[in-house]
Amino acid sequence: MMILSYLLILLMIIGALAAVLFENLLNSIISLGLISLIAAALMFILKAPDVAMTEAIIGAGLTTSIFIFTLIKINRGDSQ
Amino acid sequence: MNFKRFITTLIIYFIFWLAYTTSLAANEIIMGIILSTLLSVFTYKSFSQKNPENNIVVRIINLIKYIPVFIIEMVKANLDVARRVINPSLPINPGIIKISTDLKSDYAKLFLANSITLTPGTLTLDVKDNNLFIHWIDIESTDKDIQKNLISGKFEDLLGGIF
Amino acid sequence: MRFRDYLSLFLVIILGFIIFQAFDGTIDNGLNIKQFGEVNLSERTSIHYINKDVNNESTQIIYNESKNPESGSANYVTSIIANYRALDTLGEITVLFIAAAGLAFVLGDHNKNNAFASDASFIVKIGVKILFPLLFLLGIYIIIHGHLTPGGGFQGGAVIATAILLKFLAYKDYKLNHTGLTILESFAGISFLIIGLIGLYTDGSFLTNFLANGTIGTLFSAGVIPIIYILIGIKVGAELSGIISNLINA
Amino acid sequence: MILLTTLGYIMIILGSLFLLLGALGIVRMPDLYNRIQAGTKATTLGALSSIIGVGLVNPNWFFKTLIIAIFIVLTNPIGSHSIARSSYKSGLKPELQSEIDEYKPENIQDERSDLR
Repeated sequence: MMILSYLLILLMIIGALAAVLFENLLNSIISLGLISLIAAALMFILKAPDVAMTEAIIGAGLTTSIFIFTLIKINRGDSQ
Repeated sequence: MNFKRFITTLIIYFIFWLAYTTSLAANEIIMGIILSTLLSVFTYKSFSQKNPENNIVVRIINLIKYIPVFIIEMVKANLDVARRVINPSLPINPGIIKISTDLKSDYAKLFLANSITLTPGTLTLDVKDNNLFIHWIDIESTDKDIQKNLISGKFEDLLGGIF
Repeated sequence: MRFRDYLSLFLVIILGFIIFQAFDGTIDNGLNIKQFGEVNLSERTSIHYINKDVNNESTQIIYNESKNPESGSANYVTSIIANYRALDTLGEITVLFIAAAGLAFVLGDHNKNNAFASDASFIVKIGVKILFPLLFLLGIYIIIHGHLTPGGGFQGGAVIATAILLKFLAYKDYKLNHTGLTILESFAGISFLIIGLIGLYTDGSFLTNFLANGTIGTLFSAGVIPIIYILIGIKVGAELSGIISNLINA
Repeated sequence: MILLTTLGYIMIILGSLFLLLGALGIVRMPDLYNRIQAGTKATTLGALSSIIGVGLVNPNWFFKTLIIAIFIVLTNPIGSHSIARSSYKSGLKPELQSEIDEYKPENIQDERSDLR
């Protein structure tokens, strides 16, 4: 279980770096969703299922979509 | 209010509630009945089938027949993927084809599309009216009837019986 | 002024009277809130907690059998969120409410078009038709079983908001009834406060568990905790759906 | 009981094997559509068999895992269809060896305005 946690943390770091380094904002948002998903898995390993559920639903689901809608709005404002 | 559709919806929701709770305590069952009744009052119109062709017994029998067919096809699909991936020469010959379906109801078309996506070598790109556009990994025939038989032949009758 | 304005004025006056009563030092049954420094803290933290005899309590708490244990909730995270630290939770949902209100203030024009130019494809539309009620039921299940299993108001409300997000993704013309959402939200918030005030009057501290706890592990147990969690679920679900609706339809 | 547990572990291992094959397929296939094909089938059966395996190892959870399986079967093909369709509409041409593409004339109307 320890090794799994370390692997997940490594993946999270990679995801965070990707979120910063991507040129396209959409890719960054999807990396953020990935980070939240892995964080949810880590919370579950740490025996906090309540937090894991919240993280999975809000972090990976709602926040990602809200960011994407915001991105749509920003792009629309640019083009006009 | 269509009573039959309402009851069907209620029973489906209640079965889901039982599976969510995995408990047969009286409290849970009472709560489940109350909640599924409330939810079906609001959603039975969009959830349930408008005019199913068969009665409920035939539909359930067809559903029971459909599940093993579906699972066998899914396992076959995975073996197929494995065969193609492991083979060093990567034997694929992809193309996008159009097949027509006789199914009328929306749910039947949805499940047909999903089944096609999960069966060997095919992926539904789009459904328009009575036509399904399918990405086929290895086009075996250009004849419409043979295509239809190969891709959707196994499911059409069963799905037509369910929905 | 319309009738609604009179009604709200009346409600505010009643609420002010209640709060004044609660802070009034002349009521002599021990329920009054004393001035700073005069309070004996060991009487104030939690009555049940203080009265508990730690040394002689050797009875084990058995799931589905023990009656009236301390907080009554089988999921101890819930007992902290909705009982011991319920005031914090009230603050949390207020924060969420302010966030939603700010977003509605900036973007709240519901007459504009959807962010999408057309409906989603046939498969997505019909799939959402099947998935929406099942996800909704899952959200209700998570909310109602907050005191038994992991999850609760926040998680279940978010699941319900996700179901509504699916509807928005699939149908271009889908619109939420914002008046209804506001009513649900206010109802949940006010009921939360009223439950807190009832606790203040009957047991002497805000948001105390004033109902019987019942058998631990059954659906109708843990006194006031499930009621609070259901209200939180309604509020969170309505607020998150409102945020999504504002973002998409603005 | 020991039989169920063994069966469950076998199913979990089989599921991971299918997931591995799917990952291999995603790496080896030439274009997006073929990759989705490999990915969808493998992840669906892989996740299905792992989750039902978990349900068999721990029979209390069996019905809950069954529900998860139903949701996976419903949503996974819808998601892959959505990805494939939107990439076709946004102009990603499939790599076709036999040049059969009967979807082409249909892609004029109802372009969904996605990002940009």
